[in-house]
Amino acid sequence: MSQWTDTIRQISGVDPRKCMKCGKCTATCPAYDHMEYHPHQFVDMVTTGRVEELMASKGIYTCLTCFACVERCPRSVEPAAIIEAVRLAVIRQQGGNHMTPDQIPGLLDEELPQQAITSALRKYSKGG
Amino acid sequence: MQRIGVFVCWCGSNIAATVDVVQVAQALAKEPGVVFATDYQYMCSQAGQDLIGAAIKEHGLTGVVICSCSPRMHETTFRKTCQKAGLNPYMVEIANIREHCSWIHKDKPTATEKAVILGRAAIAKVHLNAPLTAGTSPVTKRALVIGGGIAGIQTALDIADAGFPVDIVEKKPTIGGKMTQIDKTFPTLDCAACILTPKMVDVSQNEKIDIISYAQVEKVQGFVGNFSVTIRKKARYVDESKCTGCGLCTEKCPQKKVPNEFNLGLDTRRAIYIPFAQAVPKVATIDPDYCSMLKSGKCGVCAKVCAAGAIDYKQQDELITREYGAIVVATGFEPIGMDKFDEFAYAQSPDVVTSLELERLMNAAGPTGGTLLRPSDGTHPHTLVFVQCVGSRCDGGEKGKPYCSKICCMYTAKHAMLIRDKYPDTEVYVFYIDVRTPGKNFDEFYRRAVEEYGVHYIKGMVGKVTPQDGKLKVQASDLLGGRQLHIDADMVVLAAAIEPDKSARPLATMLTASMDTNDFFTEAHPKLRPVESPTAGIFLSGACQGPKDIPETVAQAGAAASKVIGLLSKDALTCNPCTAQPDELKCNGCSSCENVCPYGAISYIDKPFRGPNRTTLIRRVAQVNPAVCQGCGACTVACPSGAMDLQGFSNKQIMAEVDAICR
Amino acid sequence: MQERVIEKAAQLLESGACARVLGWKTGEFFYDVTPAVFTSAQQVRQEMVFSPFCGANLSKYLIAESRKEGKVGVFLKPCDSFSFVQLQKEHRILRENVYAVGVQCQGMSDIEALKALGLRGITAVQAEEDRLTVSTLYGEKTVALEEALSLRCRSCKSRALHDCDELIGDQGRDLDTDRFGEVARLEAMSPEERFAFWRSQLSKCIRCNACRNVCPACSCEKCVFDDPNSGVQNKAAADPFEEDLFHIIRAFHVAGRCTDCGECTRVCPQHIPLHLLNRKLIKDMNALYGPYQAGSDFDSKPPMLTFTQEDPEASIITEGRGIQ
Amino acid sequence: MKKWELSRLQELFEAIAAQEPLYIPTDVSGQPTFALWQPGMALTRELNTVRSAKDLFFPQVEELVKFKVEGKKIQVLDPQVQIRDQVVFGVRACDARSFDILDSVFLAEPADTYYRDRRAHTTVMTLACTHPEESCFCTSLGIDPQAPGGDVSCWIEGEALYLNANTPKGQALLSRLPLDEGEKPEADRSVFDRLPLKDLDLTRFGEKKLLDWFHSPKWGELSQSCLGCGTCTFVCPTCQCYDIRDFDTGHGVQRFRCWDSCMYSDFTMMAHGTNRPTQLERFRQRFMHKLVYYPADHGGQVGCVGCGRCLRKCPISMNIVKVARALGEEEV
Amino acid sequence: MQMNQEFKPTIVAFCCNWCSYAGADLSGTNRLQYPANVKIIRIPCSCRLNPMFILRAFQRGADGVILCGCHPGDCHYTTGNYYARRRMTLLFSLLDYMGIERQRTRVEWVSAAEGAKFAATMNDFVDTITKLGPNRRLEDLRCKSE
Repeated sequence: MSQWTDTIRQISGVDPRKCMKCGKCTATCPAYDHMEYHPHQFVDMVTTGRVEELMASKGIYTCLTCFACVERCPRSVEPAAIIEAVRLAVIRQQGGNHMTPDQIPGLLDEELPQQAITSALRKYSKGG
Repeated sequence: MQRIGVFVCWCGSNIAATVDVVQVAQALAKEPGVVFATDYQYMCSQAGQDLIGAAIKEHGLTGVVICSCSPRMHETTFRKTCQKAGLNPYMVEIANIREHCSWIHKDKPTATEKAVILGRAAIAKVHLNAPLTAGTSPVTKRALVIGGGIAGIQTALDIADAGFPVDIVEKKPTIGGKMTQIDKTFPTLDCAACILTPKMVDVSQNEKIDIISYAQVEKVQGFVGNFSVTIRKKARYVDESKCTGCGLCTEKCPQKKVPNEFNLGLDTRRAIYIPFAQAVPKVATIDPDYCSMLKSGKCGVCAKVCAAGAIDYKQQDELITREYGAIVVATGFEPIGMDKFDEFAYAQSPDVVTSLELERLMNAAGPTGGTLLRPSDGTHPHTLVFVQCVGSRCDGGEKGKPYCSKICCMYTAKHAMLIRDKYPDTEVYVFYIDVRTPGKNFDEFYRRAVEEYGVHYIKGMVGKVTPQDGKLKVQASDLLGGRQLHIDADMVVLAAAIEPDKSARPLATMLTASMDTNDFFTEAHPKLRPVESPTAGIFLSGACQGPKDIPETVAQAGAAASKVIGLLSKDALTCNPCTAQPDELKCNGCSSCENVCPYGAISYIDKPFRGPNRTTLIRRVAQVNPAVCQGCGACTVACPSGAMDLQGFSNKQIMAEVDAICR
Repeated sequence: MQERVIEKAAQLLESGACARVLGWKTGEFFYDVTPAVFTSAQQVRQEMVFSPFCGANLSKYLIAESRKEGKVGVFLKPCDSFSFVQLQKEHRILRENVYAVGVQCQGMSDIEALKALGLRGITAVQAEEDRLTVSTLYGEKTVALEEALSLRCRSCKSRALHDCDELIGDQGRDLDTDRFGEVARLEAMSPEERFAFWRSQLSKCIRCNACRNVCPACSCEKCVFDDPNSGVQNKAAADPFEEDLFHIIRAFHVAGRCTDCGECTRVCPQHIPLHLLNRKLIKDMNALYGPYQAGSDFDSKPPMLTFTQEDPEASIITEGRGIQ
Repeated sequence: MKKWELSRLQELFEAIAAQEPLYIPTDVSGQPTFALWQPGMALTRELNTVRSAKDLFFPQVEELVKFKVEGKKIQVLDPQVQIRDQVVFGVRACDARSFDILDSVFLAEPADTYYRDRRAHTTVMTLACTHPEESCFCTSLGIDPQAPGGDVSCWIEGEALYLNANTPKGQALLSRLPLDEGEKPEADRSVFDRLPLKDLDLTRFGEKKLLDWFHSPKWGELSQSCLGCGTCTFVCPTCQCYDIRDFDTGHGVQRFRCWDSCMYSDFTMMAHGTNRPTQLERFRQRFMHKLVYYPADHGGQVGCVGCGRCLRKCPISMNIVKVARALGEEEV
Repeated sequence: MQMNQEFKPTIVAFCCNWCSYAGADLSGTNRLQYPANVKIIRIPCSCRLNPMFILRAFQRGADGVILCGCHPGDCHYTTGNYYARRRMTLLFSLLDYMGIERQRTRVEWVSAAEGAKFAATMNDFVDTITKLGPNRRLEDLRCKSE
């Protein structure tokens, strides 16, 4: 079992073991064709402890977080929440701060709302 | 002082693994009044019971405490054991050291300490137990079956066969239930009507059976062996005794636009109608919601055409009160509503149907005369998609039912097979999560659908159905194939979960029969007493207790009937001796107890008492009918003087338990 | 009023309409009136009084008196008539053996109220119109009737006679006085303060049973506290717990049956405000289950002997805030 | 005679309490009662306490013996604590006289050791009455409220407290206190002559006519409205009946005695029932005891001290005075 | 604080035979843990619970008392729990009025199917009482073990 399994459960707040493997998430997913792993596979991989594999995949970023799977899942497993947790796990794995306050001035630009950068800092820094 | 024996059960390792049973027996041996204490591996086994019996005789025990599993499990067993050994069965108390101790605690010293305290409480109670003798009450030898589906029909027939009169109360105008709407039955594919309608006729012709159709139970009073039930027979505006069922009225009625519930609204009927040709009783019924005569006093066509003069627009609801010894609940099921499942476009497209609607579309007596046609345009469908588990096996709450509806896998296989058989040019896809086929010849049946009839079984689920250009765009997953499927279907069939009939909940309240959170009736014991409700005299038949297919329903119906026959064949019943008992010397006659008694078990008499100095005082005092009292104890608390006490759970006994626990 | 009451009593006995009449009897000092059973008109004319000190509620005596031979006459003030109805509702009084004469009342005086004014050594009281002339060992003083009013009469709930065969004076109406102000004041305290309040009050209790024995609702054939088989029998509070126990159980046993006649507080030798326990329950029942007045009618069901499916859960009671 | 400035009364209490526990009549939750003196605790302004001073020697509840139960073993424990010397101040003449009556019961052989110990270890400081209540009738029983007795008699006159020791125990106490010498001025006794009940005669219910009193038809009338509560008994300084009861503590039994009342229906309940089945018999018992039986056994001494508590506290204002008067009406 | 951590409250749970006792059985069957401080007394129906029993428990050393019965409407005896509800509501209010800690008493409806709810309720109640500390306001000192 991966060291990450519990982290994913903790972050997502869902229990992947509730999944009954019906595949309705995958059936409902609009981004299916662009994915390396599909919603039911996210769930299965977390359940079976193949989290590192999932974390290594660029596929996790193709989820649009449209929540169709969350809406339709008969068991309240919420694959979208799980994949978001995996993404956060990736950030944590990178260790240290992915972004530091001194980088902010360089990132500021006229078009981008300042708020977005502050949010990014919160999300991508460990201390936050 | 009682002479108490304590028997500590290991329950194999169930208790012994977390409770030091030897230490418990030793600790309890020191309690005042305990003259014998021992432990044994399985107290409920024959050897264990023999051990108890021998100890009663050898040590002259007057009370027995058994530290074991829940009293709900084996209280009766141990009472019988003691009775055999010559001890009054009510001198037994159980300390529940399994469910309430060993199974919920991990730390052995903690669990052992608690087991000792629970044992002590039981000992304290036994000290105050008094031998109780059960009284008897007579049995009314007539049964009531609520629900006239296949479950109710089978139960009624079996009870009537044994010679006891039975009434069937059916809320619809005809008996027959859901089975009348089914086309063929799995796994034999014989026609449902062909096997059901003869039974319906049997019922109607059986002298012992009285069908009270178009009626509902309104009030239930009394107790096992002595129920008094009030039934509201709704006005059908047709005199049942005169109507010949010729059907002329149903042809002449000008109101043609009434949705036909028998065909699930897929076609229409008249305001006066006979649900279907084989209806029992075959009597017309006027639907007051649509009849212009009843609504506005204009029309009267049916009365004019009825040669028998059976039409009676002035008919009123009739209240029938009858006495019964036993009541069988056979209220059955209904498919859940599909309004929560937008993704399947049930509301948007008439071509998305439930399986029961498909039954009607394939039935020769159905709206299409048995030819499978799309409801939207009446064309022949070429691609059909079946979706399993719609609303079943969900997380509960808003999503749907948490349980498996049990029958869908098999009827879907049946539908797929029948369609492929009759229309070989169709493609049939079945999306499943699991295919569950535990039953005789069930898996073989499913395999035939796949292997012989070429039904496409796909492990996966339909995520979305979109009506587009006369087609239904089905987006689904194929988990084993690792792909997302897009199918252009002509029809989509939803295997809707089934739930108990809506009338079950209020009925359960009237019957004081318990229900689970899904509104299925609870059985007295899930394994050992599956057709009895925990409320004595109430029996369960069919899907009201849980999802069942026809053979299971019939089997359970027969089992319920045999239980009823067993009850009705007795002339008298032994009453629960744990009833309320007033102490007349303390009774104020204030009627507080009478006010709270749910059974009307309390009455008052004026009774002479010896007063001070050789005087006689007439006082109003309470009397409890032990046959009617069920022993709830409401009166004991309502009584301000404490004159009312409950045998077996007396104030002193409960306080002794409290003392033992808190000390 | 006194003359009419005495005349009525004498007439009931003289005419043979009643074999006995329950009324009030004069004492040593005018204020120490004793309930009494009169059997002759002569005795009535000599000893009977109806003064501002006739607070005692006679209805409880009817439990025994109505079971004796012959009809018993009784004088009932409006508040007493609630107890009279309630006891009939509980089948304790045989109504057919009672001739009830209602007496209108403008509030009763209480010797304790006079003492609270600092008067000591009260040897006699003269009542005129709206004032009392109090003679004491240490001089004379005139007191307005209102100042001498007994505690319960200050929050009189009704001047209406709820059941009587005949009425002396005019029929009155239910009054809208604030009976629950003191309860609300206690409710507003912190739990610690309430605990301290009740401890200090109940620790005075000497378990004389005066509250219980005077209470028309506490008319059990055998009280649980006297019953060796009840498991709670006790004669004295051997521990502070037992001081609480007696009063909690008593309040609970009379819940929904207590007519708020106030006799318990009136008779308590230790001046424990026992009515505040009963009123709390009355206030709660009114708030939770709808207005109910025990003894106001013959048909309504007492709140503790009925229910609705919509009753609030016990969790509605929140700490220190009462019903939320 | 000793003297102490009234304004420094607290200092006197302090000086006594420094040596022995001191009890004084004070207001607790608004009601006068004897309580252990603590700094700042003032004397009640009421004439007398609700419960009488007998509570100090014969408390309402008193533990007698304890049984410790462990499994099937029972151990008997004697909980009788060593009584320490104590002082009670402010006992009125009536209550002081009641001690004589209680003594004649509790100290008669076999002596009640619990009572005896408390009596022996208590120094009683009485307090003369100057402002009686209308319900007082001690004078009619030969008690001088201005000569209250006890171990030390005290008077409050003007701005001073005067103290006089009557017994060696009293002398010992006074000698330990830094008191001044002083002579008490003559008090105004006129109020005692105005007492409405001063002429009450309770001494004429002698033994000779015991049965006549017993069978008097008045009892029925008098007891008719009695509620059967124990108020009169529990406020009475001379009532001395008690019940012995067991309390199961869960690990043993605590045997205690508590005041009982002959007005209660279960008083002296026996296996066959009660020998006083109605309130008439119970009511009669209480007053016969005070007025007839007790004097018969104690040389004419009436079992009442005229404190008037029952007159003030009876819920229905029935009391010994009304009884005596009613019985007197038909006297020969 | 340290005292509190060692404090093991005594909890008496009155359970109706038909729903809550069965619910407690179910939580046992499902091995759902709750502290051993909880001792269950079986009564036929929640309406059997006399307020006297609750006071008795406090007298004898209980720190918390909970009544569990069928959900309103589900009473095996049809109406018992409705009476119990009124009685307990008033009793709790009276106790609160007298300054007794409100959290020491509770009513919870637990069906025979709610083993998990039973265990969760008991865990929560024990937790509440542990935080609240020992019952001091309704104790009888004579019943304290030496």
